[in-house]
Amino acid sequence: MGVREEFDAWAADGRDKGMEARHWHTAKHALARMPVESGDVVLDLGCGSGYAGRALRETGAVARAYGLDGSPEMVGNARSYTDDPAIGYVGGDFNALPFTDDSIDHVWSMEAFYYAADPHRTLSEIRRILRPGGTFYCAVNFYEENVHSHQWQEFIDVEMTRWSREEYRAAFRDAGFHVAEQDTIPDREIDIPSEREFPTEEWDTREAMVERYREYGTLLTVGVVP
Amino acid sequence: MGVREEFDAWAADGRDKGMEARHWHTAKHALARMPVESGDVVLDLGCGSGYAGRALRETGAVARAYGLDGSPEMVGNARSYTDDPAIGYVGGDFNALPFTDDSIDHVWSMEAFYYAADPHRTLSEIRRILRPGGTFYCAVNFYEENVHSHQWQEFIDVEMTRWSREEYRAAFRDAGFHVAEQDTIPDREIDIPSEREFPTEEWDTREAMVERYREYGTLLTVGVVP
Amino acid sequence: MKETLMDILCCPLDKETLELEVTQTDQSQTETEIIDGELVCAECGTKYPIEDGIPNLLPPDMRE
Amino acid sequence: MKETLMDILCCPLDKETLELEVTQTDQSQTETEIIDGELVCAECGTKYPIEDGIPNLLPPDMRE
Ligand SMILES: Nc1ncnc2c1ncn2[C@@H]1O[C@H](CSCC[C@H](N)C(=O)O)[C@@H](O)[C@H]1O
Ligand SMILES: Nc1ncnc2c1ncn2[C@@H]1O[C@H](CSCC[C@H](N)C(=O)O)[C@@H](O)[C@H]1O
Repeated sequence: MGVREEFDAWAADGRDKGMEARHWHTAKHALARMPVESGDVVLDLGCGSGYAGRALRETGAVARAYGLDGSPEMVGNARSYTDDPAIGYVGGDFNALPFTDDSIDHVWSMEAFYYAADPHRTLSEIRRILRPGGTFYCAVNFYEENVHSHQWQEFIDVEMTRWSREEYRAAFRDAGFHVAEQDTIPDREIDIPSEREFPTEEWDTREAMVERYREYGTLLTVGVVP
Repeated sequence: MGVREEFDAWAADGRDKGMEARHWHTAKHALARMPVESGDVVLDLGCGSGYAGRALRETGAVARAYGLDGSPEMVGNARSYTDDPAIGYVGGDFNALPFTDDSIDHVWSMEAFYYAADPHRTLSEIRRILRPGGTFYCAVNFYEENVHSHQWQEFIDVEMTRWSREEYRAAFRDAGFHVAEQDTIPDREIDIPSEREFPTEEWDTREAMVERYREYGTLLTVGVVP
Repeated sequence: MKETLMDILCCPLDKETLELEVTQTDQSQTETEIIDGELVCAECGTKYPIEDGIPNLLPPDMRE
Repeated sequence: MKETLMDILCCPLDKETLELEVTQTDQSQTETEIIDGELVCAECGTKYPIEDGIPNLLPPDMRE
């Protein structure tokens, strides 16, 4: 099964909105750091429900926001959630971005990059479409140090790349980016039940859940095009 | 009065340690984001007690850490707090950095940059000493949007530059940096007394104190050398 | 999709210029919305559909 | 200061090479510590003191 089938199913049963709600806890902090200027064009790779572009437009931060996703159902949902004429969504794949060289000011991607069939190629595609000085804000919850994420692959029918913090930095540099920042952003908003409710369906111990969300949170790597 | 007299006095009566304790609340979060590799050389501008370099060395993050300060008393204190042979402190001024071109991997500065007699010149000096891909992590609590910081100038005998978020970005770009990130890091650790203890000596209302620390916190601007 | 998007779109395969062929538009909005049509690569001739206002630029072999 | 620092130091005024003149060292550490001495710019001749192990590279007019 590919990205299309897997995520079309997610979009069809409303999981796009569920992800948006959960991811927003950390995504908003990363988005707030982007050095956007009001004339900028931002692209969201693997946009899902498309919330990132809407948020950047609603705060007046950017001129245009585009979202790309490999699942036509996701893109259809995303489009239905806004009628801002400066927002657009397109179907497309991470391996073959349909944007011209130097056409984008900043690229955002949340919990999507590691689904790329060839992540090194995706990085060089991103570098190609960004103008000099443009940034790639790459946010993932699924990464090597976050041991609690390792089992996620079992539930998803698309092969996932599990890099460590250092592998992210190295791959960014190999693709010609300067690495400007790497950080783990804690999710301080997710509700963590009290001690006596553990084990829960998902978590054996409260410590594990605390570690997953409050400590490992979301790994953000920021690359800048020289 | 100049930087030397002002901050020699601070160092002599132990205010270097007081600043370290307060600044650490937000500085540690910014330091944790730096994309340092184990062979890197990091420079702390206006190092005060020199804690940033010590922290980067203690975590094994960098190969060498240097601190520069315009106050010989500060530098003397900083040196006395460590005997790590890979840490060094030097006297020097922001306007005339005594480092060769491309010699530093990352520059850090906390609550010091705005004392520069000519901040534009200091930025171009920083750009000069950084290698391509090197970053300047510039952290300040004194900035335009933080209205609660405006009166600080009254207490300090060195002229301070009060830029807005946007002015920081513009000045970085003018000096030839790409801006990779801008963020305000909240101070979640400072003790804020309960409602009934206000007004305090320093704060008229609890809201003002909450806004100062939890909202405006520390402004971080990250520049990258192309 | 809006026509402004054409400024930055290209063929995902060879990155060459796309030509826009419009079948249906929606004029009710401030900026004309292209509802149905096709994007055709000026170089390799690959066709990408625009359906329900969304351009699908997945490479042809990933479309189904 | 350690001698490794010389790799990256230069004259703050003209950014030229500095020459190290050592008066006193401390050999008790793993790497020799230069305690007293002078750094002299090979180009403009400006002298910068090393005192109590700390090189003072403030431009001369800011020293006092
Ligand atoms: N190779 C690929 N090309 C394009 N999109 C892809 C892709 N692999 C995965 N995706 C998309 O990436 C998304 C991952 S889910 C995350 C969605 C959103 N960014 C959020 O934060 O909620 C899905 O919508 C999926 O369709
Ligand atoms: N023009 C200048 N050149 C060099 N150092 C300067 C300077 N202006 C101010 N400083 C130094 O900058 C420091 C500011 S206080 C902040 C100290 C430390 N970074 C901390 O976070 O606690 C002082 O030690 C002062 O001596």
